[in-house]
Amino acid sequence: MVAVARETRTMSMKDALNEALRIAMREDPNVILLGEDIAGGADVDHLINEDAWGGPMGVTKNLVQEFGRNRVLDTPITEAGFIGAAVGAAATGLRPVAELMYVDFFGCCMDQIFDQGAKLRYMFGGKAKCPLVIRTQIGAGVNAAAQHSGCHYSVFTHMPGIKTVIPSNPADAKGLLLSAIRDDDLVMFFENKVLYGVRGEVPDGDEGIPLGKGDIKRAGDDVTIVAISRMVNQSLTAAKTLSGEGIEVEIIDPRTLSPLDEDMILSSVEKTHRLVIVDEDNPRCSAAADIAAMVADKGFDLLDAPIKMVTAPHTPVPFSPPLEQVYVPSPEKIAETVREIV
Amino acid sequence: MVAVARETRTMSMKDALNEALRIAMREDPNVILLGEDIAGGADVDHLINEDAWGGPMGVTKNLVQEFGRNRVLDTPITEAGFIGAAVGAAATGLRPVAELMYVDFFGCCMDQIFDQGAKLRYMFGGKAKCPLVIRTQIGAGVNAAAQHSGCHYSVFTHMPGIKTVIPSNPADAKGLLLSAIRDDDLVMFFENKVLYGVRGEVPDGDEGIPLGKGDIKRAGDDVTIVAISRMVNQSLTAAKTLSGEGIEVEIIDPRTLSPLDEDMILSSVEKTHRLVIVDEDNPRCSAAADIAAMVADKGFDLLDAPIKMVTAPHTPVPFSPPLEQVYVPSPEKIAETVREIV
Amino acid sequence: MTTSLPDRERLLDAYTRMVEIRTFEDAAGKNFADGLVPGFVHLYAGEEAVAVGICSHLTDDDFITSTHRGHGHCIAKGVDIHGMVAELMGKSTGVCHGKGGSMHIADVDKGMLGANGIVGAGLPLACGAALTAKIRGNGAVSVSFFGDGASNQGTFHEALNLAAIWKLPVIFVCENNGYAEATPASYAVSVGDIANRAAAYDIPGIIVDGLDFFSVYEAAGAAVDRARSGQGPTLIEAKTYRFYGHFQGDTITYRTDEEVSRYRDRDPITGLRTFLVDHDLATSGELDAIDKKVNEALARSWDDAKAAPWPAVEDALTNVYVSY
Amino acid sequence: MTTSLPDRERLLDAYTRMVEIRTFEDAAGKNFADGLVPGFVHLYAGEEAVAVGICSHLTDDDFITSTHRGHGHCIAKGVDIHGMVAELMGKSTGVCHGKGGSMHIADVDKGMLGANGIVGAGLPLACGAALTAKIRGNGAVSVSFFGDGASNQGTFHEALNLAAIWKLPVIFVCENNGYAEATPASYAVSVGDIANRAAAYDIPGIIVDGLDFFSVYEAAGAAVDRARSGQGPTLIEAKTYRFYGHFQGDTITYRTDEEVSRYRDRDPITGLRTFLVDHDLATSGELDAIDKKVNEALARSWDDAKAAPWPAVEDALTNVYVSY
Ligand SMILES: Cc1ncc(C[n+]2csc(CCOP(=O)(O)OP(=O)(O)O)c2C)c(N)n1
Ligand SMILES: Cc1ncc(C[n+]2csc(CCOP(=O)(O)OP(=O)(O)O)c2C)c(N)n1
Ligand SMILES: [Mg+2]
Ligand SMILES: [Mg+2]
Repeated sequence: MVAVARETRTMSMKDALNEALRIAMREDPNVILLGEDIAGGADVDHLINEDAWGGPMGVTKNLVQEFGRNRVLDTPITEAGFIGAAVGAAATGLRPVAELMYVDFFGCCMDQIFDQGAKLRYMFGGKAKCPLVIRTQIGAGVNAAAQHSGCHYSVFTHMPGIKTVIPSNPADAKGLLLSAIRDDDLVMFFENKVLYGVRGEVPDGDEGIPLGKGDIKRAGDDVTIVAISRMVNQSLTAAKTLSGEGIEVEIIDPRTLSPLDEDMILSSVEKTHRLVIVDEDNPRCSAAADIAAMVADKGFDLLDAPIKMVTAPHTPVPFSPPLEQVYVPSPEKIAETVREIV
Repeated sequence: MVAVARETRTMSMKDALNEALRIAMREDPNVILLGEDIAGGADVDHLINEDAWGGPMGVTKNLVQEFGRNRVLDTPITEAGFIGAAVGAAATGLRPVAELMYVDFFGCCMDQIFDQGAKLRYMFGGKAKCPLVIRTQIGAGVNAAAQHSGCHYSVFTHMPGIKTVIPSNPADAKGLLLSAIRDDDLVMFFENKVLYGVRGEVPDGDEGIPLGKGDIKRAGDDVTIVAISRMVNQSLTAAKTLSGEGIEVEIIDPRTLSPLDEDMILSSVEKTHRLVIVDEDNPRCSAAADIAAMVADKGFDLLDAPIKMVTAPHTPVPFSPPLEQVYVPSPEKIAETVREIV
Repeated sequence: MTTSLPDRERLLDAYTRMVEIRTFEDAAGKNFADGLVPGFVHLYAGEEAVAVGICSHLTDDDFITSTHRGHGHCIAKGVDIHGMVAELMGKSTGVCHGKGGSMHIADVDKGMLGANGIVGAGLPLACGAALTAKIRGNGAVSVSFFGDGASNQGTFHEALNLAAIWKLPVIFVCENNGYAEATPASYAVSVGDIANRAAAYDIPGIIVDGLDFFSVYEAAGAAVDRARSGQGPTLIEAKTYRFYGHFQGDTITYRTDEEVSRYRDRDPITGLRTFLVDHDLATSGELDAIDKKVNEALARSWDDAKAAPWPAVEDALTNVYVSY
Repeated sequence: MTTSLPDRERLLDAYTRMVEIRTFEDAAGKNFADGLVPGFVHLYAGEEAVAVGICSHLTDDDFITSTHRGHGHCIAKGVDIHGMVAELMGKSTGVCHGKGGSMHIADVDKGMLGANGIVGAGLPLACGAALTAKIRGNGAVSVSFFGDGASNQGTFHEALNLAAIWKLPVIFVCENNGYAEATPASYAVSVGDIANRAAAYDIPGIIVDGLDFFSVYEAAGAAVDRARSGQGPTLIEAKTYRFYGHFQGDTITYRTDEEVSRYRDRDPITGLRTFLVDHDLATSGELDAIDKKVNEALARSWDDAKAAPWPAVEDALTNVYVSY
């Protein structure tokens, strides 16, 4: 790949996502948005061409102003209904981007996602496609309690026919969302609510980041850390402490879980011979376990130590601040775990 | 544990499950059944005290005759509605056994399962319980195609607050279902449709098999196979071939995935130093990966070879017989995989 | 509102389609019993007037969603019957190359978005197809077929509300055949006429005689016109009956013989045939010739499908994604 | 059917509860702004007459299910307010030991099956509680509170149909406050009066003035009687209004000031107060004394909660299962 210098601007992940949506909607009239209150104020006299909310987290802010209410569609609280409609629209030629406000609501619409959208191409013998992106919010950290703080990307990564994207910073969020929208398959796009406000350098322009390619967020020779979403930041913090102790970790951000950049992970383990996976999701049948299992098979001979996972516990997300604090993998726990295997 | 000789009878898994339901309903009036056509013929004049179907697979056959339509409740096609009602009934004192006809339909009611039933005890600070069993059908093998052949127990094993049970033979099915119904937590009970007709010796009486205890289905010193549900049978077949080649595998049937009998698996690997996991579910974030990851951490030093997984491919279940045939892990593929690591 | 009587050609076409469905289903049932058709089969025989009465108003640009009992909808919408037979058998020549089977027959080019193994799943999908039509302003409509049992699913409610508030060009066609598996609608559906549920969404709800082609045809015409002209969705309840059991193998203890023969006496194909002959639109001989032609073509399809190759085992791994 | 006017004691009790709710909510809003309450808070102020008008007919043996906007339901159903305040703050003394928070306050012993973070999830749960009552034949009823937005969820449809065919002793109370987040009901709900959706299940659908305690109380009495006597479910639509935004922090651009003040002028607490005074059931002074007492008790609760310990970090791992 040729590195091309591109102009960048500093912005939050929320704004980077908003920019990606705007670019995608400008380049293709088939791109539409739908979800609950993604504009807000539908049918309110003084808000005909203006949004009331622009999404509960503001990711879709101001888009109704440019693209109008025919392309930025507020929906009733009807997850199965509007996600199903998005699948039907995708199968008939549009490229919808639906917002599932929190991933925790997947239980209200999972059939339309995994049984309809994700399977139709296969069931129909390749004669259909479902170019649909479902953006959704994940993660603990704001005391949103047990029904608004889950991750659960493992559930979608498990399902054939779905691609899963988990950006960890504004630049990746923009590039990956652009690729997701241009992709012809069903993509679940997981936005960590704690990262919305985190700012970073974001390239101008409309270049996408390919799905299936990880990114080395920090190079190091001693231990490989595969970190997902917000856990990249937690791991970067841990890396500083560890570096002070003479331990240099390499931090891999897979960026997409399905497909997974197995080569990048295995190459790193080939160098470090040690692997820690950091995942905020619940541990059982998780993405962490998935990556561990992959390396325990394909990279077994490269390993000099047990594969360690730092994850949330096997519990729902507690509300109380000190409990939520111990629920989320901390830099301290990550550092401690790395120390165990060096 | 003291081994007590018990009388047994030969029966199919279907009949063993039916017997467990009957015993549980006799011993506790709070046990009720609900689901689609679990009796069948509700409101039909000539079927007031008789069932039309007794369940699509006949598991609940004849129960309405003994317990009446107040305890064997046919439901409309309303998975979220009746599973949710079962959660509400469980939280208020009943011990419902709900039938979700195929696990593939979980997308229609997952919120009520994982977000309500599974979380309420935790969210309410321990002041409630949800003694609910959801029986459901899994597995390929009868050309039921992409929406009636999945496994997906990994999705439920992932979720805190749920226990997952996956019996592989009639005796286990009976004993585990009895324990599941007597258990105070939400239990997902996965019945492999291909095993319904398989017969075996089933102990008389009402003894349960504890949840969380695996079972060694075949002893052997060379390789540990952890096999789930129908894969136990496939592995037993493979074991015969392998034994002829001088390879003695130990086959562990975990019987429940959450909780998982880690000790039994680790003890076996301590002896064999080799592990193969056989799982009919899709591979990503699967139970196979979960078990592999557990051993790659806690049993790393015991291992002499990569951990291998034999699973379905990352595809929906194809309809056509020759395609479905290659979809399901075969004894040949299991044997081949075992050979790779000895 | 009345729609004018279809012309002779369209009527003969409708008759042909209905005979095709019946012939297809009778053979599917027989061949299933003979072990030639793997998996499940849910037969549409008896309900032909509904699919054909509705689809007579549609073109390839219009979309339909269907159900587990989908063969009739597929044929009415113009999916290749030859390929359907092969699909039932799981052969590589099937419309889905054998990967879908009876419950997943589809042909998006023909506007057929799939039979569906999930009860109630088609209604939101049809809203989506209608949304595409609305956004493109191309005048296309979509139709969702579903059963009395499906009318109790949450997706029914969500889809009808969504279609109503967005004035989507969609027609919801409830095929009330009195039963969902072994459960009578009188037990599971809390309201006498499912059409009355339309009031909950402030849209028209129409009851038609699903055994009478003309009754369906007329109501469908009005609903399609309404949809095409931007006036929004309609719910049509077609009172119908399935001549066979829920699936092949069903012992059907929940219906009486009297009930079955009462409906069989009102066979929709016989009804249309009588009308055509009585109104001098066709002679018995002409109609017999159609029957014969359909029969022969289908017999050939079965023969071809039997002789056709299975899919290659590598095909199990393809078509999961467009790119991965 | 009319229910006789509640006696003085019950009316004063209702008044007290309504004041408790309002005082709780005003303080919750303020303390949220001050950073004392983590997470989300959705205030019930303005809707007090609904929760209290309904729950006045219930005992601890009856169950309710609630919503994200659940404080009012909890208080009306008798959940310990002191413990609720601590729960909002996430303290160990909270009714859920700090593990649930505002959106998950529950007390099964009080018949309170939980606030709920999932819109529409409570309706099936209430059917389940009603099923327990029906099977035990103990005469208990259950009530599900939900919003106008929730009335578009599939669970609404499934639960009402299920309750209707099983004649469950359940009352579905739709709190139509005109908005779901920033989306007006006039846009998202396809029918003018949500009560009319009852016809789709052949059950009574009643509209009440949700700002008037007596309007709610009377309809609830009839519905509860109906349920207790085995006649099945009722849908009550209470037209109400939330005085605050959707959640604390909402900029509320979607409502006009005129609209807000129109409703604030009809404050349900003022309404009940005026009635009590006008009918010589209480003096202003007596009511002021109640207000003061409630205020002081709540102020103490906040002080206590501030001083209370956090849960021990080990508690994060308990209460997932009864046994594991
Ligand atoms: C979500 C879901 N629940 C249950 C089933 C099992 N099932 C298949 S067909 C059927 C009955 C459908 O009844 P109806 O909608 O009236 O259609 P009909 O079969 O009468 O055409 C049921 C319960 C399913 N396929 N999907
Ligand atoms: C299944 C689900 N979808 C969306 C949300 C986000 N959400 C929380 S409250 C709310 C609005 C609810 O409106 P309504 O039912 O009218 O109740 P109100 O807030 O007006 O009391 C929404 C969309 C949710 N919590 N759960
Ligand atoms: Mg039916
Ligand atoms: Mg509202």
